[in-house]
Amino acid sequence: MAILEVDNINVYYGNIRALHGITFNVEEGKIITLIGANGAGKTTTLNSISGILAPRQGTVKVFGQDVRQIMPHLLVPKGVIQVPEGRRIFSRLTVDENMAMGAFTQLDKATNAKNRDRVLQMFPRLRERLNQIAGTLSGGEQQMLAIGRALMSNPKILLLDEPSMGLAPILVDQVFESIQDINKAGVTILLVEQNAYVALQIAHYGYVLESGQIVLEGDAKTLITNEDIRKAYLG
Amino acid sequence: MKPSFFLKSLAAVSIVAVGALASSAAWAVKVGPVEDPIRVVKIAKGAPIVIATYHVISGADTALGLDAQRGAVVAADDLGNKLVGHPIKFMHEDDGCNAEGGQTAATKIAANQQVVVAIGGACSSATRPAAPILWKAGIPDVATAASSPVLTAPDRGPSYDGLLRIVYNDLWAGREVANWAYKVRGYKRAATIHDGSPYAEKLVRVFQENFKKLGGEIVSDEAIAPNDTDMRPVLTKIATSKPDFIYAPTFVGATSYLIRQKKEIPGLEKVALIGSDASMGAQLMEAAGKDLLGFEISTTAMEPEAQGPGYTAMREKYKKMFGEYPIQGFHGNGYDAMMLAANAIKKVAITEKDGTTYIPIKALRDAMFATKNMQGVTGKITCDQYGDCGVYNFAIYQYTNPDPKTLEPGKNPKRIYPDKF
Amino acid sequence: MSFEIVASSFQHKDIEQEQFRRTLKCGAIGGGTVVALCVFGLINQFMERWIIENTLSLAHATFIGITLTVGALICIRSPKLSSAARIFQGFLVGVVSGAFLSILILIMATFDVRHMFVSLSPKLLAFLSYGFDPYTACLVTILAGGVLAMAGALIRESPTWLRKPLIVGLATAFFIGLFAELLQLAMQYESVEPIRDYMFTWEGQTLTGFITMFVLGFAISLFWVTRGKAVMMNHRAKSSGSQRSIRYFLYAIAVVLLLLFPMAAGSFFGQVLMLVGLYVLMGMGLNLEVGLAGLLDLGFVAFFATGAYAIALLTADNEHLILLLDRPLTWWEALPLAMFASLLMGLAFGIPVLKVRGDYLAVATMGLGEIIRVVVLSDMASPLLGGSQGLLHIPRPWIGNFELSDPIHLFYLTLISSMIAAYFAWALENSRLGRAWMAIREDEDVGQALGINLVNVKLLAYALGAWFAGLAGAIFAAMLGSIFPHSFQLLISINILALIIVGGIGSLPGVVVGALMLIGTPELLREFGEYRFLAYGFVLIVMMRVRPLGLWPSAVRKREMQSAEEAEALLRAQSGQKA
Amino acid sequence: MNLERLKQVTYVDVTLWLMRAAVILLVIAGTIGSVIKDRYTTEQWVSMVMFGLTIGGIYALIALGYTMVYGILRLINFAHGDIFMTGAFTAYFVAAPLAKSGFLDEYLIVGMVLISLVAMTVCSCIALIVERICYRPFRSVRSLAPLICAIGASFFLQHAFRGMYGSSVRAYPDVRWFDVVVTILGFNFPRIQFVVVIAALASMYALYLIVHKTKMGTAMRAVSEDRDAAALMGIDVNKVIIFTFVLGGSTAGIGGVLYAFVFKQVYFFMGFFPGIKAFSAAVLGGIGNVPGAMLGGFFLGVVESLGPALFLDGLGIVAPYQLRDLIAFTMLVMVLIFRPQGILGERLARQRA
Amino acid sequence: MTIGQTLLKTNALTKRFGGLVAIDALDLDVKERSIHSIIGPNGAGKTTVFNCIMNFFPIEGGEIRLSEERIDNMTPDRVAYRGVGRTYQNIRLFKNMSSIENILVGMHMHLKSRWWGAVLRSRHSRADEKKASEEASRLLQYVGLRGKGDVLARNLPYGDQRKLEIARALAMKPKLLMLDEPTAGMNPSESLEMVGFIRGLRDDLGITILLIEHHMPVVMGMSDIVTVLDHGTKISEGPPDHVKRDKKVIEAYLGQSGVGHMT
Repeated sequence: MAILEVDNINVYYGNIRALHGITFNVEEGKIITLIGANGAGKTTTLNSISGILAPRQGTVKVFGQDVRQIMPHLLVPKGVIQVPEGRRIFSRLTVDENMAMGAFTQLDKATNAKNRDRVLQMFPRLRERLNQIAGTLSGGEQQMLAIGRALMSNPKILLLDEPSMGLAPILVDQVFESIQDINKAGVTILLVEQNAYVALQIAHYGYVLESGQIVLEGDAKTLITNEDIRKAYLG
Repeated sequence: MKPSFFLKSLAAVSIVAVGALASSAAWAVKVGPVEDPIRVVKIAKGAPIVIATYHVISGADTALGLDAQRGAVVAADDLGNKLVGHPIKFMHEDDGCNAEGGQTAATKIAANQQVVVAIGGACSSATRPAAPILWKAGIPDVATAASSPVLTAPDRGPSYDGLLRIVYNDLWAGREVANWAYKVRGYKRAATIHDGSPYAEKLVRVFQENFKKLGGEIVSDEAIAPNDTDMRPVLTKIATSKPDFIYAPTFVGATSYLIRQKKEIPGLEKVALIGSDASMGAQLMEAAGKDLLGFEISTTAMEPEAQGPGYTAMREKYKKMFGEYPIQGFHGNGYDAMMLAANAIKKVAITEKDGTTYIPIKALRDAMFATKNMQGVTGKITCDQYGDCGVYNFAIYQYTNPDPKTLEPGKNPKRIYPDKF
Repeated sequence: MSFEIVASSFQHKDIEQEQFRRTLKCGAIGGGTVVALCVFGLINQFMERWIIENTLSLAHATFIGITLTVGALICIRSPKLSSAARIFQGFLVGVVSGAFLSILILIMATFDVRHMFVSLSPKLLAFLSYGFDPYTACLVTILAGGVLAMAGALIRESPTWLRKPLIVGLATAFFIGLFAELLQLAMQYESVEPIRDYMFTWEGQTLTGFITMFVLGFAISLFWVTRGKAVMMNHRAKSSGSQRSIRYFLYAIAVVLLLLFPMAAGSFFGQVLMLVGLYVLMGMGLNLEVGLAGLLDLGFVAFFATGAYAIALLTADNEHLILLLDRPLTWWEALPLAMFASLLMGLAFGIPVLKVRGDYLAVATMGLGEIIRVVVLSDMASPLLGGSQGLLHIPRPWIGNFELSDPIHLFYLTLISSMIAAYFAWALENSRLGRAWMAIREDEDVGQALGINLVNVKLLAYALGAWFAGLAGAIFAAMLGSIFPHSFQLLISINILALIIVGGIGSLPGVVVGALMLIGTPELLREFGEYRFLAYGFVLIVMMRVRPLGLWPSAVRKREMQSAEEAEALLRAQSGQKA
Repeated sequence: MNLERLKQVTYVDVTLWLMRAAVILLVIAGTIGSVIKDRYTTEQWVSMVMFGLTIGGIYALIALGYTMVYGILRLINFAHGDIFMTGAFTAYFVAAPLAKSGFLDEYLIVGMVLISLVAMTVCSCIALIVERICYRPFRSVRSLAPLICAIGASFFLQHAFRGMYGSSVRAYPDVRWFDVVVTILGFNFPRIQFVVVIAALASMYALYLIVHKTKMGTAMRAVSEDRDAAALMGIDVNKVIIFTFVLGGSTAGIGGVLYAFVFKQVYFFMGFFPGIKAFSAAVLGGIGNVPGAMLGGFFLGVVESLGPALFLDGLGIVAPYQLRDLIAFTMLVMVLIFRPQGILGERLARQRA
Repeated sequence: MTIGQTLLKTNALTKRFGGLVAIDALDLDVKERSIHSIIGPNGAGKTTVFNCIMNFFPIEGGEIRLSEERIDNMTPDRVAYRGVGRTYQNIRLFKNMSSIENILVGMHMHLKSRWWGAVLRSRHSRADEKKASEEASRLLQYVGLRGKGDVLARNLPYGDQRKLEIARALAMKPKLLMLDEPTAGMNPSESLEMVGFIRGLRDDLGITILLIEHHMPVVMGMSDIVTVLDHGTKISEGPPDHVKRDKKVIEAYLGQSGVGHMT
């Protein structure tokens, strides 16, 4: 079942058209990836879904409901949360406070505690640093915190924007392993990545974006073996 | 045409023109049946007689100017809003209490040749550039609270010929306080505080000069910023110099802070604080509260018998018209300025049968300067040749009750000097 | 903007309920404004001012104007309704507005609130109730509100050819009435006396004058609405060359009129224009700092004061005369020295704050400006600077045997100076230095890494800006003949900054427009002195809301903004707000 | 090596060093001068410090509003000083009848709470209106518009209140209990001074708890750091900003009431200078930093109170108290030049990419 | 190509932020006419090295020399005068100025006209201006932005912005050009083009290039020397082939998966 439907959206920045009729669906329980170069429109697509950008045409439906009728901050309690590009953790807050912010819309204390345990279990490094100021964490730990923070909201759909950015390849592997684990726990994931190779390795299905358009789509397995892709994105 | 010829003819024309202008200036102006060396204002039947005022009515010093302006309005009301058969129309301008504001306001007033007389300048800095502009346009000016000596100094020059003022000269006030303090009270050590306003600073300087001349000592010469609220440090400093009394001719705000905070300063409990009439009135009583008891001000006598009997009635009328009791001490001056002008106008105005009124300005100016023993609400007003019409019957008053409702000059504040006039 | 879609889709609720809320809101806006005007005491003042003598006061006109506006407003706000429904809704809005005022009348009639709200005087009550008893007055107010707002709606709903002339006619007559006094001042010539007497009395505009003006405005507007298009088409059809020559011709006429106006209109207008000119001059200076180099400066008044004080010290014949001179200088001799002194003051400001950026810079310069003011006023400096007693006896400039004594003469001096300043600004903008300024405004670090010496470039901005302020100060001192520290308040700095922003930052014509708007207009409304700053504040807010780029934005800024729309959209999007 | 460094020294550095040296020298010379003159007794010094703390506490309360708004919007709320005025001025109309009826003397705490509540409500409402009109429309556009708009709001507020309540000074009532002089360690102080300092500290502690221990407070800090990321976490940014303005308004309201009870009078222009001073205090402590505002407020209050006596008097400057603002502004400028991050500054020095 | 003597040299360069050591005693030796790359994981201190050389902030220890002259205590504009130009990771053009104006700002230090010259419109300053704008046009053409001189920088496409930024740096006529991730956000074919372009800079103009890059193919393809940083310390240095095989590099940076698609 498609829990996220993006139907022919067009987004403009002023008069510049950033997206040209993007259409795709996300099936429940899957990892879907959008790959493409910088400026291809990946983040714009993601922002349109999370409601902070409003497409001029087209619709985005989450669980069958039009996103445009929901204020962006009300999307989070509906189960959609975005981990923004560049992590964007609150570096002057402690790790614990960061996680509390992720659970901002989650009013139930018991659920909160459960989620917190789950996240700390998944990222034991964070448990050691609960009271540390988040800005002092290393890059990898920050990415874990960013994902952990998002998980605190108990999402059904997790929108990940470039989780590999700025991480040493060795850390990228770790982060992507965690993403797979989260997915296995039942969270649907929409993954936006420049690093096509790693993204396609864990994804079920992939779309390739170029200049605001989807130019190619297919099973991750097929895409990874696609000659064009290999040449264009894998070098 | 040869240029030389052109130039010559141009020169000739200019000479004729200039000559004509000059002679026209020298000749008297004749309008209707009235002739006057300066100008004549003609007021058609039913047309209003225009009185201009300029005061500070915006910004931090608003209360000062607004009070004087309202005084003039009350006076007009007392006149039935009519003068020599014409309705009074005010033209209120704002001078912002600064020189350029005074100049702009005066220029605007001067541009209106219907204006008979101007009332204002509550600030000396605004009045100084304003008065010459007004007089150049043939408008006499009665200042309401501008007390700087330079305005009526003998060397003030012909451009100030049209300026009078219904407020005392700082020179007198400072001198009298010094005399009284030294001779009557026997104070030898004086501390002074001013707030950086031209008024207070000048008063303090004059006082210091006279006090020293008499043999007294200025043990502390302090100043505060006009917006200061915390006077305790400066009072503490004054306390260390052990003065016999403190002379602080500051405005209501600062004075009430001084009064309230003085009692908290060890060593000053018994030291007298003496203000000026800048801090006279209900406003201060309300602001200073019960600490006001015993506070003394040096001012011109204010009892009905010393000044106009009409003061109390005027005050009530003020409250009725503006919703609050007088907000400063200069409403009486505004009132009297208006009355002085009105009296002079009555004297010189010539109304024809058709209802047209003519007011010769030179005559008006002279009539104003010739005012003698006019009963105003600030006292009996007599003008000298330099335009000083302010009444200054030096007196010292002491507040005996902090309730603004009990304000009744003579009783509260009670006159303690001189015993009788 | 794409957000409107989002916002409008929210209003999916019951349309009727929505409409009801809208009516209430519009009514509340109108009623609230009227009540506020009463409470603030403006109506008390407006009562005294006749638009039509003894018939229609400014207070009436304000009430009528506001009610008409809300009536029209509700029509604009409810595009979905039928015309009749809109007009009825106009009536309702008027009733709501009237109800607000009625409540005020009842309160005033029942309680004595004057000890708190000093402006709610019996006179105001009498004015508001038209001599009726309070309850009747309320009824009348409500009904009158309804009818007037309905009239507003009607005007809004009427066809364009009728509506525009109607509005223009009313506005013309209103403004002529509002400025009756000033217009009379400008009409003090024998030749125009008949017109003057026909139009005005000293109380205000005559009824015949009002009607004449209305008809005149109506007719001209009608002509424009019906025929104007043809005229414009005709104009457009001409070659661009002839269009340009027409434009230049119009410019030339405007310039000539500007030059002649103060002479014709008399010294008050001369004085006002003179002040505007001074602010333009200072605005040009500050524009170099803020507009080009991006150095926010709230202490600009200090440079102005330096110029004025330097002139006073060098030329005035009194005990404060600088000791090195054996005679006072003439104004012209002192001018370069005064400007140099300001320039030095600019450097003295600039050096300490070189590393301070943005808002902090504004605050730091404000602090420096205040330091100067406090020092000038203090007893400490009074032996030299005269303290609060100021410096007196400053001579006016002479040209040959001609004394520049009248404001109008000085206005021309200011005008010439402003033109020089404008030329400077224009020439520098397109030079190596101007580019460097713009570069550091955009990105200081990058500019420095490209070899721009920040110290020199910034100091030049301060120094040149201060230079012009010093010139303005010198003229100011000559204009007044005496200067006092109270003329150099923080307010001046705020005024200058506000005027260049309201005019359009970085734009030279903007400086002029801003000065006319913020300095000229308040001077014309001097008799509302008590409320001048209320209006000033209001205008600042409205200006920034309606035209955040200023009245006459510079071409560069406009270009920026057009292309920056996308950036703005992006930013707004990212801040996560929809409504 | 040192020589090479010296070669790079410019006239700017020299000027700055001279400035710094001059200020320090003047301060030291003045202090020595004062000590030698020995004009003041210990008791006088102590009471001056206490005055300073009193006014400083009020500065601090106002400064909190500046600092919080700056923290979250990166904008200076120029109208905040006038917001402070609105509350104190309006509360007068509650305080005066309460005092007249004897209620205030009888039930001091209830009365004070009532008065403070009125002031807080009014200040918060006005703060919200200012936010709605002057800040929200420009929230994401980097321009000078909000600055000018806020300056406009400041003028508007002053003169609207002048028109409404009149231009006269209104006197706050005397409260018997406040005026009692108490003796501590042999020094005498009026009770009101303690009340102000304690009330200021208590309000600030409460505020600290709100900002650091509640979810809304944490959200405030989160929004102040990264508004977009906060929005993505489901935080309603609008609500947080409104909350901030309400908090700032409330502290200003408390500050206004305390100010009114210390100085006993209110009028329409009263907000302007305390506003500027409080803003200086906020900068002094490190703007955007709540404890910094506190510290800056007290510091400024004390220096202002002691300064003229300690530095200027010793130098033999005439009428030093007139120059009190000079000290405040000099301090502000020096801090901005030499330590722009303020006394407390950023706790975490982190380079932003 | 001929690689010359040392142009830029850092000795035990150390930079701390608070308690965090961003660069720890780094020795760097950039030879004249070489292409020298710095690679390393994010947060390794690569951009910090650039900022230190440019002297955007004071360093805590060590020294930086350009052609034997100490530059570590100079203001950035003086460093620029000595011939160091740079670009930025996140493009920092003067976005509200046109392309040509951007380049003219880059020429700032080579222009001689003074403000009074501009005001008086002296012949000299007019000639200077004219020459400068001609040269700017030439530069635009060189980087492939011909005819886009009047376009505001913010309106240029991403790739063009990168080019304009390089053009602006070239306008300074630098001896050493520091490029911070010049191919970030480019697709492989664009990257390839950029490689050729950078090579051209070195070969045709004789400019020494110091480069930060993430794209391994780019780095390995054109560098003469590669320096690998991790946590502010140099863990490896040498020709690309050498670095690629360095165990330490693989462990710290490339990771197992990285090795796979590095070539």
